[in-house]
Amino acid sequence: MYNTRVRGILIQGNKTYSDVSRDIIRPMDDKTPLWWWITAFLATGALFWGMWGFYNTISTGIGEWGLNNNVAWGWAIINFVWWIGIGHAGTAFSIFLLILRQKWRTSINRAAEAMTIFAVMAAGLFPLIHMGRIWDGFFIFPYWNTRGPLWDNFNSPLFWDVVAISTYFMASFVFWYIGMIPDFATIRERTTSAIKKKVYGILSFGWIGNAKGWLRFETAALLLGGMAAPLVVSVHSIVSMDFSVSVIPGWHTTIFPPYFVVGAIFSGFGMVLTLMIVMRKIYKFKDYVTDGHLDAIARILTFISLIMGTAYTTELFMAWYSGNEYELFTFMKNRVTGDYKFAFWTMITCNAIIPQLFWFKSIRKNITIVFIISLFINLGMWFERYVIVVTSLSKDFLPATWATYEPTITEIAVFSGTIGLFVLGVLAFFRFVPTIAISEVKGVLKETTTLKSFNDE
Amino acid sequence: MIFNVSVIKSLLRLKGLLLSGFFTLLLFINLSYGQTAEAEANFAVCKACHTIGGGKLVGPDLQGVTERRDEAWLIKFIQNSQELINAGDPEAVKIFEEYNKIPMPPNNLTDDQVRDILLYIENGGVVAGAEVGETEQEVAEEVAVEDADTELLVEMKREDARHLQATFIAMVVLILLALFDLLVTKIIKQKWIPIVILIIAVIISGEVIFIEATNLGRQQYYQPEQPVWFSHKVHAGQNQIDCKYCHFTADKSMHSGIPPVAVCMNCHNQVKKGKITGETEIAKVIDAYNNGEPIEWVKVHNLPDHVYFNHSQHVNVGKMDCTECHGDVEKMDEIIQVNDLSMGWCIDCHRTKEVNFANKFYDQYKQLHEEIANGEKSKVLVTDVGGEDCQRCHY
Amino acid sequence: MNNTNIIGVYEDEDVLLKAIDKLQENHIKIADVYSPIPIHGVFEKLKLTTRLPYATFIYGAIGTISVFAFLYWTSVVSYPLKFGGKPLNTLSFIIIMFVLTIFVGTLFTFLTYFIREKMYPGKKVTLPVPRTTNDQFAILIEKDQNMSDLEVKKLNELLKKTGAVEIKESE
Amino acid sequence: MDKLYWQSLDHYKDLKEQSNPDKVKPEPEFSIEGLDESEIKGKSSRRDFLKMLGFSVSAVALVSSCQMPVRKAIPLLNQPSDLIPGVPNFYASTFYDGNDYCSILVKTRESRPIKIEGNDLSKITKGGTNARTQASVLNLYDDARLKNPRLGKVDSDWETIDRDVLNKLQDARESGKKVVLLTPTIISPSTRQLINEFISEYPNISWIQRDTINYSAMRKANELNFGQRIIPNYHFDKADTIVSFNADFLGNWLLPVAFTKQFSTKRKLTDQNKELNRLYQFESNLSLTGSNADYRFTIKPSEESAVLLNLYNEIARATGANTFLAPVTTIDVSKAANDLIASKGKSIVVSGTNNLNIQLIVNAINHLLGNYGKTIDTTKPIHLNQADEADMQQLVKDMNAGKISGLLVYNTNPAYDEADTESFVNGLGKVAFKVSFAETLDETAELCDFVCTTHNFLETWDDAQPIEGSFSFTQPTIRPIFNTRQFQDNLIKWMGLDMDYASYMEQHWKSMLSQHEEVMGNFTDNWNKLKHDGVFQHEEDDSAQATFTEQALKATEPLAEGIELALYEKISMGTGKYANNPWLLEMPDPITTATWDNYVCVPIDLAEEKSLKYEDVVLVNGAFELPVIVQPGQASGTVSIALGYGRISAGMAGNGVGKNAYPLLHTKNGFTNNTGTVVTIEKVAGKTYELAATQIHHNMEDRPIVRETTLEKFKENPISGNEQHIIDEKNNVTLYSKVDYDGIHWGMTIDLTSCTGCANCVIACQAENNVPVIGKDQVRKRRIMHWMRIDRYYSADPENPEVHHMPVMCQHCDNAPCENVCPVAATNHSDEGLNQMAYNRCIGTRYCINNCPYKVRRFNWYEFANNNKFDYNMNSELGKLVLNPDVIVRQRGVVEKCSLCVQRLQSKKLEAKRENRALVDGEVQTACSQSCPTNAIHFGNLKDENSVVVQDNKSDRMYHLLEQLHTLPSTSYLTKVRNKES
Repeated sequence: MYNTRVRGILIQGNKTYSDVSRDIIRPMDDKTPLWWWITAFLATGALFWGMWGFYNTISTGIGEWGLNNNVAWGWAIINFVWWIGIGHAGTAFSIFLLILRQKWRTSINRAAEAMTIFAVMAAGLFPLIHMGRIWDGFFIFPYWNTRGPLWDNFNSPLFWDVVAISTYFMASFVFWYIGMIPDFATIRERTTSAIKKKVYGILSFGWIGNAKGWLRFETAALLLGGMAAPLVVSVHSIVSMDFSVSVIPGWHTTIFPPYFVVGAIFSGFGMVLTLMIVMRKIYKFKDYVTDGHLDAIARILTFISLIMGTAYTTELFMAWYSGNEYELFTFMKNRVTGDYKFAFWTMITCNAIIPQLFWFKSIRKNITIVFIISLFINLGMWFERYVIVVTSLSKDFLPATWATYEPTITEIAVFSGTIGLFVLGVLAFFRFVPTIAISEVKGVLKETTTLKSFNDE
Repeated sequence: MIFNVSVIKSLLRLKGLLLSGFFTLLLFINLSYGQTAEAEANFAVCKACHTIGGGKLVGPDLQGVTERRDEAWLIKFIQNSQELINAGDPEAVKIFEEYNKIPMPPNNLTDDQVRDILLYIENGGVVAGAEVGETEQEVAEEVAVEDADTELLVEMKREDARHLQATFIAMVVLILLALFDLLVTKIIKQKWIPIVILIIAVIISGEVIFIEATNLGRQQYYQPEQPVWFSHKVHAGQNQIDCKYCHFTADKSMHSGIPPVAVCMNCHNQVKKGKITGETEIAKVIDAYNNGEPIEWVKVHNLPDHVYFNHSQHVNVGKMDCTECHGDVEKMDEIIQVNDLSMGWCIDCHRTKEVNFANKFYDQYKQLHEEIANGEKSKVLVTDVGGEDCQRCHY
Repeated sequence: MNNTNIIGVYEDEDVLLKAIDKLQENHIKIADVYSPIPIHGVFEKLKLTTRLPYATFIYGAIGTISVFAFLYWTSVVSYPLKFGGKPLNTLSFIIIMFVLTIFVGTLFTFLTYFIREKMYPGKKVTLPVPRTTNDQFAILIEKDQNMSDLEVKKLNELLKKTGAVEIKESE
Repeated sequence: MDKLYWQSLDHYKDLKEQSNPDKVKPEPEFSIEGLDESEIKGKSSRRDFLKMLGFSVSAVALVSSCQMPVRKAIPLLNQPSDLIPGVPNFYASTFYDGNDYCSILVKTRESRPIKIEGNDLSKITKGGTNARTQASVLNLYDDARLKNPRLGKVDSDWETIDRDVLNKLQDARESGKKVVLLTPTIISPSTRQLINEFISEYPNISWIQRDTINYSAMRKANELNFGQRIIPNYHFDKADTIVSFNADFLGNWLLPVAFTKQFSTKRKLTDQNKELNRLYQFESNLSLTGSNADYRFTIKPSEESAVLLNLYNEIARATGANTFLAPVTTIDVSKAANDLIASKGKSIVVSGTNNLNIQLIVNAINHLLGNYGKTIDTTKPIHLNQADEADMQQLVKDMNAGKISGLLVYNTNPAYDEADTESFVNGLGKVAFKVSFAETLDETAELCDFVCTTHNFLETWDDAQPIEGSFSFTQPTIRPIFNTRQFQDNLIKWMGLDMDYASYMEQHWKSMLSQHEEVMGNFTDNWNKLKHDGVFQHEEDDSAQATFTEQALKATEPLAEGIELALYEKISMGTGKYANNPWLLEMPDPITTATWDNYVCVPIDLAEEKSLKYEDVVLVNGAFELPVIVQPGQASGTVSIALGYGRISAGMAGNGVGKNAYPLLHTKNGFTNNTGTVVTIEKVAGKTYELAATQIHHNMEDRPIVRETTLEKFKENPISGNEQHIIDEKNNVTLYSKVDYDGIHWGMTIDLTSCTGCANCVIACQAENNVPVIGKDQVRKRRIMHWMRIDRYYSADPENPEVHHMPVMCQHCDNAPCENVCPVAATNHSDEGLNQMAYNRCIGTRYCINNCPYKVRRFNWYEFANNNKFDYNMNSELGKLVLNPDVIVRQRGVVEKCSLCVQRLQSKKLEAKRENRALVDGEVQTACSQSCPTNAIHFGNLKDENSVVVQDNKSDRMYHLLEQLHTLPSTSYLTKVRNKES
C-alpha cells in the first residue's frame, strides 16, 4: 500500500462499491447526448471521405498518390506508424503498470486499451491500401498453395509486421475483452431493460464472480499481461525494422528499435492524455480520473520527451561521428538545414521542447494547457514519422534520382478516413462499454478507504 | 488383358512408332544396319506421303531413289527441301512443281539418320512394309481395347469434380441445419453435437472452397468441341503418325504449332474417307484448303499470360515425350487436358527430372561436374541448373 | 433432490474475510464465495490454486518449436530461394518465432481459460445473490440432507455473528 | 503468301471487333485465350498479340510452310529460313528518311517487325544505331498513318488517283507547263535513275531536292576548293585531334552513327592502348558532342569565323603559310592549334555552320594540316544532303510568281520546316495541282489536292548509297498494312511501265553488277546475298584526291549586338519528322534530361541579368512563349531552342508539343543557318511552365559516383581517380560467405570513357522490354518508366562545365537489398546471378523500390496499357503490334525493372543447348549492349575466364557504383578518362 501513500488517494469522494458501479454505468443508461451525435456525424463524414479515398486508390491505382520513383512510401506508411504508435499506450498502460502493480492504472487502462484496439484497426488499414495489388494481398500469408508450394520471404520486415501486428491486435483485444467480462456481468445484473440484459448477458459469457473464477481470472490476466509485455516492445521494434533493416541513409540506424518504442509510448500516452481529459470532462469522472492521474501521465511524458530529445541528438551525433557522408547529408544538409527543416524543427519543438513545460507544477495542474500540449505531442510524433520516411527517401544515394514528394487529396482523404474510424470507435466505446474498469476500481477503492480508516484510528 | 495393356503402353512410350517383336527379326536380317530400327521409326513419318515400290502417293515412290540421285543431294533435300528449292536447285524445283507444290516439311534429322533411312529404303523397305501391315493391325486392335481405360479414367476424374460440388452443397446444408437447431429449434439437447457438426462442416466446405479457388483459371479435363471432329486416336494411335509430323515446330519453337491445312492435305489428297466420320469431316478440311481459310481450332492447353513455356526446350533439348504433359493423346478421340498445368505441377517435374548433362552447353558447370566426378552427385536434376528460378518461366 | 445452500451476504470484504476464518474454525465447509472483486485473502483461505501458468508454458514451448520447424522446412527444404546473398536459414527466424510464440501462448491460454471456466457467449446463469456483481459479498455453504434444523439454526447464528447482513437459503 | 498478311490483317480487324463490346462474336479461342478476360481485368498480357495473331498466322504461315514471309527477302543465315511462329526472323534493311542514314537489321516475329538493331556487316554504321533509328519501328504502327490515298480531304482509291493525276500530268506535258518534283536528298541510285527516266517521260517536270538541315555552304566551299560540289568523307577513327565548330557529329551532324562508331574507337583504354583522341569543341549551346569534348569553348555564332581564322593563322604561322587579317577574339585557340600541328595528317577540323567563309577556312585549315587523303577523303564523298537551297528559294519565288503549275512533294514537309513557311504556303496556293507523297497527313500534305499515301520504310524496297561505293538495301519486312503505295511505284505507274519498283531495282542492279561480272559472278546468287547482307561495298581503286585550290579567307561576320540564337536538333526529335513517336517524345534529352517539350536554353549570366529561373516562361521575339532552362555551358550572349517541335499536324501524341523554331532560322546571303539570328527575350511575369525533366539535381555532391581522371594521371597511375575502390574493397567485410555461382553468372561492364550518353540504349531497352510511355504529367511526377536511364552530372565551372554521362540500370547485386525486403518473395536471386523479378507474384508494397540504392526499380502506378488516360502505342490496337511477345506487359500495381533482357539470354542458351555446344562469349547480348554505338557496354558470363567482362573487371579502372554498400553488383563501371592536361 506504500504506493497509495506516495501518490495519495486514487479514488476521491469516498465512494462505496455501489456508487462506483452507478457512476461508471450512468453514462450508458442516459439517453445519447447531443455532442455524441454531432461528433459521430462529423466522424462518419470523415469516414466516408476516407472510403472515397480507398475507392479511388484501388480502382485507379496508387498513381493517385503523390509518390514517385524515388519516394515510394508516403503518407500511408507515415500514418501507419503513427497509428501503431498511438496503439501502444493501452497495452503499455495496462500491462506495464499491471506487472509493476501500479494500482492507479485501474481507472485509465480500460479507455487506453479501447484506444489501442481502434488505433491498431486504423493502422491496419494502411498496409492494405498501400499495396499495389490489394486483390493479391493474401500472397503475404505463407499458406499451402499449388505454386510449388511457394512460400514467403521470412527476411522481410513487412512479413514480420504482418505477424507482429496481427498478434498484437489479437492479444490486446483478448486482454481488453477479458477485462470487461465482470463489468458486463455487473451491468447484466443491475440493468432493468430486457434488451440490455440479453446483450450484456451474451457479452458477459455467463460470469458469476465466484472465488475460483476470480482466481483464474486474475491469473489469466496476469499471464496475458506477462506475455503481451514483450509484445509491446517487439511490435514497434519490428515496425522500426521496416526502416532500420534497409540501406537508406536516415533509415539504416541501430538506434531505431528502442527509439521507436519509446516514441510509440510517448505518442500513445499523449493520446491517452487527450482522451482522458475529454472523458473526465464530459462524464464528470474527476473522482476517478483524478488530477493525480493526469499529473502522473504528465510526469511520465516529461521523462519520455527527454529520451526522445536524446534520441534525436544521438542520431545527429552518430551521423557526424560515423563519418558517413551520405548519413551526414541526410541529417545535416537535408533535415536540419535543408528542404525539410520545417518538418524537422516542428518535430523537435513538439516532441522534445514543449513537453518540458511539464516541469512546472502550475502547468501540470492547468488542464487546458495539458490538453493543448498533449495535442502538440500527437502532432509532433506525426512529423517525426514524416521526417523519417520522406526526407530519407527523397534524397538518397544518387543525386540524379532525387525527387520531392507532396501528398495528394486522395492520401489526405484516406488519412482522415482512418481518423473518422478511430473517433467512431471511441464514441461507440464511450456509449456502450463501461469506460472505466469497474471491478478493478473497486479493487483499489477498498485499500484506499481502509487506509483512510487506519489513519483515523 | 492387363498384360496386353502394359505391353502396348511400353511400346507406345517408345519414341516414334516402334513395332513389337520386329527388331529382333530385323536384326537377324541385316546386322550391318544396327540403326535400321530407328530408321524405320523415322521412315514411318515419310510413309504418310511416300511408298517404297507402292507407287506415287502425295510424294514420289522412293524405290531406287538412291540410284536415281546422289546421296549428298538427297540428304540436303530430305533435311530441308525448301532451302534447295529457294536456292533454285533445278532438280528440287522440278520435283516441287511435279508434285503440285506440296512442300515436304523440314525436319532435324542428322546426316547419319538420313543415310540410315536411305539404307532402309534400299533393302529393308519391302520387308518392313509387309510386317508393318500386320503389326499395325494388331496395334490398332489392342489400342481399341486400351481406349476403354482412358475414357474411364477421364470419366472418373470428371466424377471427382462433381463429387466436390455435391459435398460442398451438403456441407452448406449441414451448417444451416446445425445453426438452425442451435439457435431456434433446440431438438438436440447435447449442445456439443450440433457444434461439432458445425465445426466439421465448416472445415470441409472450406477445404472444398480452397480446392475450387486454386483451380480458378485452370482447365483440367477441358475438352472443347473442335470445328472439325478430328480424332487423335485414329491418327496418332491407329495410323501411328508421329506427333511431330503435324506439330513439327515443336522442336524448333516455343509453340508446338497447330498444323496447317496443307499438312493435312499431304495425306488427305488421297484419303478422302475416314474410318469413323466418313467423308463429312475430311470434306471440311479439303474445303478449308481450297478456300484458303485456316481452320480455327480451339486451343486446349492454355497457360496464363505471365508464363513463358517453350516447347523446343522440353521436346528438343529435354527430349521429353509429348505424352508426359499431354497425356495419352493417341487414345483420345477428342483432345482433353489431362494435367492441371499448375505451377506446382511444373516445379515438381523440374525437381525430379534429370537434365541431359552430356550436352556440351553444361560443360561450363564446373562444380557440378566435380561433384559427379567425386560421386557426391549421381544425377543432375533440372533444379540443380536453376530449374526453380522465377525467371525461367516468368518474364 | 433437495440440495440447498445457506448463503451469508456481507457488505465489506474485511468482514467477509474474518467471517471465513470464523466458519473455518467451526469446521464449516465453505462451498464458494461470490464477490464483485478478486480478494486474495479468500483464495488463500480456501486454498484455491490454478494450473493455468503451466498450460501457458507448454503452449509457448510447442509454439516456438513448431514455428521454427515450419520456417526451416519452407525456406530450406521445400522451396529454397536466395535472398540478397543471405544463407537460406537466417537469423530473421528468431523474430518470427518470438512473436508467434506469444501468439500461440496468448490464444490458447485464454481458450483454455474459457474452457476450464465453461464460459461461452450467451451462457445462462442465475446468481444466488445478484448484487454480488455489484457491491455485496456472499459465502455459500452446502447444506446436506441429514443436517438437523438445530445445526442449521446454529449456522445461521454463526453467520449473523460474523456480520452477515442477510442470510438466505437457495434451492 | 499474300494470304499470310491479309490473314493477319483480317485478324487484326477481328481484334478491333473483339475490343468493342457491342459486337463481340464469341470465338472460343479467344474466350479462353488471354484477351477478353484480360480486358475485363484491364490486364494486358504478354502474348495476347501472339494469341490472336499467332495462331491464325502460324496456321497460314505454315500453309506456305517454307516460303519467305515477304517476296524473296532473305534473313540472316543463322536465322531459321522459314517462318516459325515463336521464332524471330532478322532481315537486313536500311533506314533513311532524307536526313538520317543507318544500315539495320529488322527483327520480326510472326512476320511483324518488333525491333531494330544495327547491321554489323555495314562498313559505315558498323552495327551502330541511334535513338531515332531504334524508335523508327514504332512509326510503322502509328495511328496517324494514312490508311488510303486521299483526293482533296477525303479518302479515295488508287484508280481515281492514278486517273486524275495522270490527266493533270499529261495536260501539263501537252501545254508544257512547269511542274516540279520536290524531294529530300535521294541517295538511292535506282530511284535517281527512275526519277530521271520519269523526267525524260515528262520533260516539263524539273526535280528539286531540299534538305531540312542545309549543308550547301559546305558543298559550295568544296566546289571552290576542289572543283567538285561534294561533302568529303570523314574518318574520325584516324584522327588524334578533332576540332569541331558547332558540329554535333556525335548527335546529328551528317552521319552521326558512323562518326560515333569511329570516334569511339579512339576512346578505348586497354593495357595495350593508353592513348585517346582529343576533342576540341567550339559551340554556343551544349551539344552531345560538346558534352564529350576534352576542351570546350563557348562562342557566339558571330564569333565563329573570327575564331576559326585566328586558328588558321596560328597554324599558318607555324607552317609558314600565308596568314589573313583576322579580328581579335577573347578565345585562345593556341592550344588547339598546337595540338593540331602536333598531329598533322591525323586531325580533323569541322564546322556545322552553313556559311561559305567558315567552310572555306575549315577546308584551308584541313589543307594546311594535310588531312585530305588521310582523315578526310574526297574520293569517296558523302551523298547525304545534296540539296542546293538556292533551288528551293528559286522555287518559292516561282510559285509565288505563278510560274509553277504543278508540284509533286515527296517525303519532305516545307510547310512546316521551311525558314519562310508563309511564302511557301502562299506560293503553294498559286500552284494548280499539288500531289503529296506522304506517310502521314503532315502540314504540307494537308495543303495538297492529292495525297498518294506511301509505305513506311519497313514496307518498301529501296537501295541507298550514302557514301560513294558503299551501298545498302531496304527490303520489306511486312506486307503493306494499309492501302498505300511506294513513291517509286507511282512514278513507274505514271510512266506507263508495267512493273513494280522491286523488279525495276533488280534490273538496275543487274545492269550495274554486270559491269563487275568478274568480281561478282552469277547474278541471282549475288542478288540474294546482297539482300541477305543488306550492304554492298564496291571497292574501286582510289582515284587521286582532288587538288586543293586556295581561296581568300575572311571573317565577314561583324560581332552581332544582342542575344544570338543557336537552334539545334535534339537527339530525340531531330528535324521533327517523327514528332508523333511517343518513345522519342518521352526520351530524356542527354543534356537537359527534359522530355516532351522544347525550351529556351539560357546562359547563366543572362538568366541573372533577366532574373530568369528554371521553368520561367519567356517571350521569344514576341512570337511565341517557351519555358526556360538555365543551361550551364550555354555561351553567354546566346540562347538555344530545339528544332522539330510545334508540329500542328503530326498526330495525336505530337501535335502542339513545344513550339516551332524553324521560322527563326537565319538566312544570310543565300545560306540558311541554324545559328546567328538575333532574338529578343522578355520574361513573361508570373508565368511558369512545368517541364517534364527526369533529373532536377545536377551536382554529384562530391560523392564517388562517376569516377574520373585525366589521361596524364592515368598514364602515371592507372588507378588514379579510382583510389576509393581500393578503400571500399578493404572495408567490405561480411558475416555471410560470398555466394558462388556455378556455370553462369551474367555480368555487365560499362566504360564511361567510351560512353557518349547518346541515350540510344534507353530506346533500345524500351523497344525490347515493352516499357510503357506514360506522358508528360506522369514524367513531371518523376515516374518515368525507363528501365535504363542516363544520369548526367555537371562539375567544375558552371559557365562551361564538365559533363558526366552515366548509364544506370539494375545492377543485379549479389547482395541485393531489394530482395531481402520483399515479403512475398517476388524478387530473389537466380542461379545465374540475376536479380529476378516475378511480376505475377508482386503485390506492390514498393519496399524494394525504397531499398534499392540505385533507384532503378519502377512501379506501375496505373494501368499503362489499354488505358485511355495513357493514349500512346500501348492503347492502340495498331500500336500494340510493336510489343515484344516474349516480354509480358506489366499489370498495374507491380514493380518492374531491368531483367538484363532475360528473354534474350534464355533464347541464346536454348540455341546453344539445341546445337549441343557451349555459349560463345559475345553471342549473348542485352538490348543496350547490342545497340551501343560506342561499344561502351559489354555483357557476358563472369564465370567464363576469357570473356570480355572478366577482362574489364580485372582492369584498374573497374569499380562498382556505391560499392561501399557491399551490394556486390554484377554490373561494374570503368572510370572516365578525359584527355586533358591536369
